Amino acid sequence: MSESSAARVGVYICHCGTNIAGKVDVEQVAERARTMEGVALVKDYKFMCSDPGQDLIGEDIAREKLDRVVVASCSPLMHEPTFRAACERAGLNGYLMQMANIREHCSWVTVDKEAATDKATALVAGAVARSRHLRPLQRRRVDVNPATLVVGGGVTGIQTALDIADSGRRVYLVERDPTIGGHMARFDKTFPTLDCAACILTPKMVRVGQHENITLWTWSEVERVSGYVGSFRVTVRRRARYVDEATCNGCGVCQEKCPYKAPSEFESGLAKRKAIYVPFPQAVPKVPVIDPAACVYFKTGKCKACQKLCPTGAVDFEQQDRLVEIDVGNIVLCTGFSSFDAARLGAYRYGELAEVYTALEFERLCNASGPTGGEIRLKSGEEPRAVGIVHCVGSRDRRFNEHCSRVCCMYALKFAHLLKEKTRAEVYNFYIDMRCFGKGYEQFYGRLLDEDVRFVRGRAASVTDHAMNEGERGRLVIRVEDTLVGQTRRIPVDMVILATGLEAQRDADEVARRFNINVGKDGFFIEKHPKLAPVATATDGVFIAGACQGPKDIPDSVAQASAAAAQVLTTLARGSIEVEAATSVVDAERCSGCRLCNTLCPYSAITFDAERGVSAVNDALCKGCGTCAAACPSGAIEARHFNDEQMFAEIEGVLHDVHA
Amino acid sequence: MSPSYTYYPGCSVQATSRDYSESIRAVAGPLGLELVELDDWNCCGATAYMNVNEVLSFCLTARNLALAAKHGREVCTACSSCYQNLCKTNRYLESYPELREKVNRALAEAQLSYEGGVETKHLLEVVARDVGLARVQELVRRPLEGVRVAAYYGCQTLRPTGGEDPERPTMLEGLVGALGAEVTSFPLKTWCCGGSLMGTNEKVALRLCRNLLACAADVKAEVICVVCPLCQFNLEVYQRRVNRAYGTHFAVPVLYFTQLIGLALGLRRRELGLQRAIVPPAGPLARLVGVPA
Amino acid sequence: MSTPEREPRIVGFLCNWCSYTGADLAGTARIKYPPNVRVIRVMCSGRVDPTFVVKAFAAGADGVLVAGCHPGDCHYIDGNHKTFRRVPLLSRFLEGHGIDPRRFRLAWVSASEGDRFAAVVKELTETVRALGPCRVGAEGGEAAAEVTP
Amino acid sequence: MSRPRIASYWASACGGCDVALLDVHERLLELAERVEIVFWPIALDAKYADVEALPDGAIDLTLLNGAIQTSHHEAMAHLLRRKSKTLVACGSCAHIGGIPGLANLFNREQIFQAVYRDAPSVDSDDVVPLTRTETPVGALELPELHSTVRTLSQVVEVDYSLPGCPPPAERVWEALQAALDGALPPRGAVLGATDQTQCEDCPREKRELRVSSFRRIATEQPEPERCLLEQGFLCLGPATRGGCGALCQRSGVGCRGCFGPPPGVLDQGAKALGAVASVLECDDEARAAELVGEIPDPVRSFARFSIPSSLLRRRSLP
Repeated sequence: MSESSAARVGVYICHCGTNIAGKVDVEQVAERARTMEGVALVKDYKFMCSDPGQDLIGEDIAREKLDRVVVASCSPLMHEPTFRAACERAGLNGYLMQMANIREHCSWVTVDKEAATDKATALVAGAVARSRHLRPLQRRRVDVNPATLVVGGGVTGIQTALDIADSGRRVYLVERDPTIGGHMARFDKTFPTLDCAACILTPKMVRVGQHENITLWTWSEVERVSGYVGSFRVTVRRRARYVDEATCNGCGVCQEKCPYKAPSEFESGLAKRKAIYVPFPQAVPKVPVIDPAACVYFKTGKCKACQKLCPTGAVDFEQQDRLVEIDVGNIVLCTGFSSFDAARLGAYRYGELAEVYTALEFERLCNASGPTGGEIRLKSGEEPRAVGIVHCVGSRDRRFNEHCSRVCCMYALKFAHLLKEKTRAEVYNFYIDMRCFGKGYEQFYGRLLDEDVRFVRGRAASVTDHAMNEGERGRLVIRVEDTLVGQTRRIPVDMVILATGLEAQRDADEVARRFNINVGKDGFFIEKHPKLAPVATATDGVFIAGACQGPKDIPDSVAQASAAAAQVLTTLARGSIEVEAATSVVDAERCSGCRLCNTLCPYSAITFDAERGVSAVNDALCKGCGTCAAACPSGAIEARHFNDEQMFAEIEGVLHDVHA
Repeated sequence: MSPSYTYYPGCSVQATSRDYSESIRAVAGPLGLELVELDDWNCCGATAYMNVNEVLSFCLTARNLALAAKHGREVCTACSSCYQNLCKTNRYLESYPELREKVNRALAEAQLSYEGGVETKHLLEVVARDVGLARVQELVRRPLEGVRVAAYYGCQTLRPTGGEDPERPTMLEGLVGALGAEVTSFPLKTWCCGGSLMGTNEKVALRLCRNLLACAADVKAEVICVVCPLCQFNLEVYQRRVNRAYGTHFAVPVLYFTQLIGLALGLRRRELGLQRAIVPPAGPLARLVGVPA
Repeated sequence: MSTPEREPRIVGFLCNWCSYTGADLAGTARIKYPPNVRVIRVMCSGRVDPTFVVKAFAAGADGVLVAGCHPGDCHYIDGNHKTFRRVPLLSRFLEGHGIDPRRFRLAWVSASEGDRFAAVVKELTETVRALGPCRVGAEGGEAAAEVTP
Repeated sequence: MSRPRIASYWASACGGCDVALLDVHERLLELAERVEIVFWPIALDAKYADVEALPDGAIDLTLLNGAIQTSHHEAMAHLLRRKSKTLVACGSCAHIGGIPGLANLFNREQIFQAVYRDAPSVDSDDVVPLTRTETPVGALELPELHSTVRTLSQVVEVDYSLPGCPPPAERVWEALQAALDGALPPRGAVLGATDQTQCEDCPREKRELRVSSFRRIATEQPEPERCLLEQGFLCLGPATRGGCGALCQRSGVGCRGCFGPPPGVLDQGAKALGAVASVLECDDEARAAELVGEIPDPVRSFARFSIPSSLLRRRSLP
């Protein structure tokens, strides 16, 4: 075809020091490349990616009138952007540059020098042949809807929402619980500074509630997401609260008068709440919700006490779920974690032995606003004489989660400190390793050592109420191999706190599917790049922050929250973003409307125009996978930058030596 | 049709624990189990030999497995040591080709070879899983009502495990329950009885047995139900010595689960080798056993 | 096992996100494997039109490898599902054309499976070498020698 | 001035193409008046020698149908090429190989074996055709059967092709008209066909193209209005050039692909296969293999007419 016959290809072969040249005979590859069709010039150079290397390309494009460039060096995943930029600086469209990966795929993996040289030649031949059929492409920009959806109202979601809202942009914050605050709202103190969680969190919660740019929807969940970066359409299910948020003034009479109780989720079941309830006093919004499972009216059709006594007539038993549609440009997932179910780990007898607590339960137990008013007491009402804190419960354990939950060591220390502060109890920590990596964490550990908390190095084997001597009678016994002393010990205590680990949310898979992002083996969301793109995801415009990406403490979660907010704001600042240029396109002339492609597109980017009887690709939705082009039986769909011509040319290219 | 297994008795069951052997034979029929004894089997070396010379010990068990392989049936044993050695040998020969090769060189001397793949089960698993608790319940003619039973697994049945949670197994409780008995909690159910330590370091072994007996007494168990000849031997035969050493007065009968099954199925005490018991049963159990007053 | 007069040539279609990256990893980890596979990058294994595979054989390949993300991990949600729907039919199509299906291999290689990629290449290369050169168009019988252009 | 000369000849063919020409019915008389038919074995008597006698380029238009399977076909192709100003590959066989092209799944030996030895109706003891046989009355010669069937354009340069098995009579007539009126498109064009696929002309309604299992026309009745492929009946329509007006689909049979691939498609079989497999209703690898197992013979199902013109051209035999 025309542009291929016209093509003047410049081939650049990189030595990459000795990385390539050490195994591949670069000169010989160059020699052979000179004989390839369309090749105008061939050069080899020490480091193509260096500035002089890039300039070399630039100069030749100008001087030698090159209209195609082939760079044989490392993986395109490494330097494609570099060399595209180099070409564009010289006025050659970046998509007219083709790389041949003769390092990762050749010099580094091949033993024999000659074989490596031949393989490199073949790869270059493929690249040259392909390059002659390349066509210039323009990266397109799409406008970004200034509104942002933040999913999850824990500390991460709160921080994200505030950062974005403070910049004057609209934020929709969707939380599935009746209030925002998440896990942090349930904590007592925070390590290592020991400032009280509520004191630092509630002001932020209040700001969210009052912020002019934040639309807060609690007791709500995202049901559907369609669209693409810049313009997502999101359907939110606003579950029936049976209380009208607009009219309720949060006086609380309803929950005072409600005669029925159920275990309080917020208090980890250590206390009860009413059937109509606000999870905790500082909840935002301070609008109660009725739990139909506990409400007698929903069971028997009688009572309605709350409705009768509500001064503003906000209680509405007829309320139904509502589906609300919103348009946003970006989405940030801050869906957090769920804590390990200690009952799964039989040896510690959680749920059987009354004095075995999970971390979250203990948080409430020593919280001034908790069920005991912050007094650490056994169920008997007595003060514990000794307390054992068992680390790594459900973490660093092949049977459950291999990962380290990163926060347990530190909150265990916090617990130990609080116990020392509030009781006269002897406190034992049973640990595998102490991991105090954060700022000021190691110092906090040191401080606890001085508060003579006992540290026993060894994973606790079991907790039992079986006494083997008088000293153990009526108490809990923790069996452990003390690896420092080198013997097994039985340590009698009165209370056991299980440092339960952090797990991915139970419905993480489902959520990931809904937002079209990926989930790792450990169940947490996968970031775009573990180091260089920690809050982005495989789907443009969808970001993740906080513990939904992996166990994190508050400082890290908040840092990620701001990072995600910044990412969103950069797109908003420009108002538009670049999207994939190598998309598929339907040639209406050749499309016969067989509609075979319609069901294939994973992004529903292909629609059928019944009028003209042809299918068409929505550029903005298309991610350029090319599946449709592979399937199109009439050859009417072209996968730009990977079209049939280019593919066939490359196939023949890499097999250049067949008829040689 | 009755499920059929290649039955590997092991030495202890044959010798020191004839009552176990007898009760197994007695209940197999009624349970609809066909236990075909492995022809020309040899001692597995038990726990002791494994610690003296692993490779040779693997050879011993591998020989039994090689013989069993010919019959293509699952292998079933009632002795926890044997069970552990069978499982361990299978696991190791699978995981370490060089070991497999070594062992096979030895087997070749006897025109045998073993490449793995023979399923091995403890009789407890066979009864509780393959026969099934429901079926057992149907067969019960004389429920062990009112008998407080401590279900004791010992250590070797559970590691390696036949799918049971080694930290809180439930199979035996389930079975004993199905027989109509009252299952006590038994916190030490997975603790070691000392095993062959009794021969080498009696002091320690006695302490371990004391723990178990004390625990049984604590939970007011009228009988300890065991699944291993050695456990039974240590706990019952040495009970008097424990009492002497610690000034205790334990008198807990220690019966095999097969004996309890037999009782529940209505078999007579001699059929179940109960006449050999050293610590005589008392209370409701005595009535069931029908001890001559 | 026939001794080939030349090294087998294999064309490998690798998806950009998993398999190509996996192959890169094999490189960074300096895992050595046979040089016979010549890699062609596609964005998704779903882009691999059966025509490409047929074309590769027609153009003289002795074997063809298609590698993509493990089902469930596709960067494009389920592009690779189209791949595993096409491949079994294509193998039979090739077999019908006298091309031994062992010459055509679909493999799932994730971005973290450099070692796996190397293993797959090694295995396929050995298989294809054992099968000898793929002589597309050979008429067999007395005419076995002549190959139609 | 003298009337334009036309010829029609058949190579490896069934005769259907010639019949298609006859099917223009009484218009044939009109044709006979306008042109001089110099060579048309099926209709009038003429000898090869007569053709050889003609000066090169003496024939204005030759419709050659049938695939090239013997030395004789090849010789005639060259002869007619030489004698004709315009040579048209007429019908699927000349165009893309057609049904005779299925012979490419075997070689000469296998075909002889099947036809002259294994066929139950054969009683000649082990006699296969020889190119030369000595007899008392002299030597008998037979053309040599090639192991590989070729399309006309693989043997000589072809000016146009007129696809179809056979080409619909109307299309043939239109082509003749165009030729006589000097209204033929540029060389290399495909006559009597569109640049779209069958679906363009297919009246059947398409809702959502997903195939959950394959059904066979022999055992099941398709819904009259709905896309056949959607119903699980194999139809090559989506991968086949239009022009016949979707005749088969209209009569309730899946398109078999006789019009060949649409422009830009290199391999009709591979393309059709890829398309159909892509829309299988199944997200389980093992299940996918099962599902495609329901297609008894992928090669004959997807490349029935196009093997000689396909990328692989034939079954390779050791």
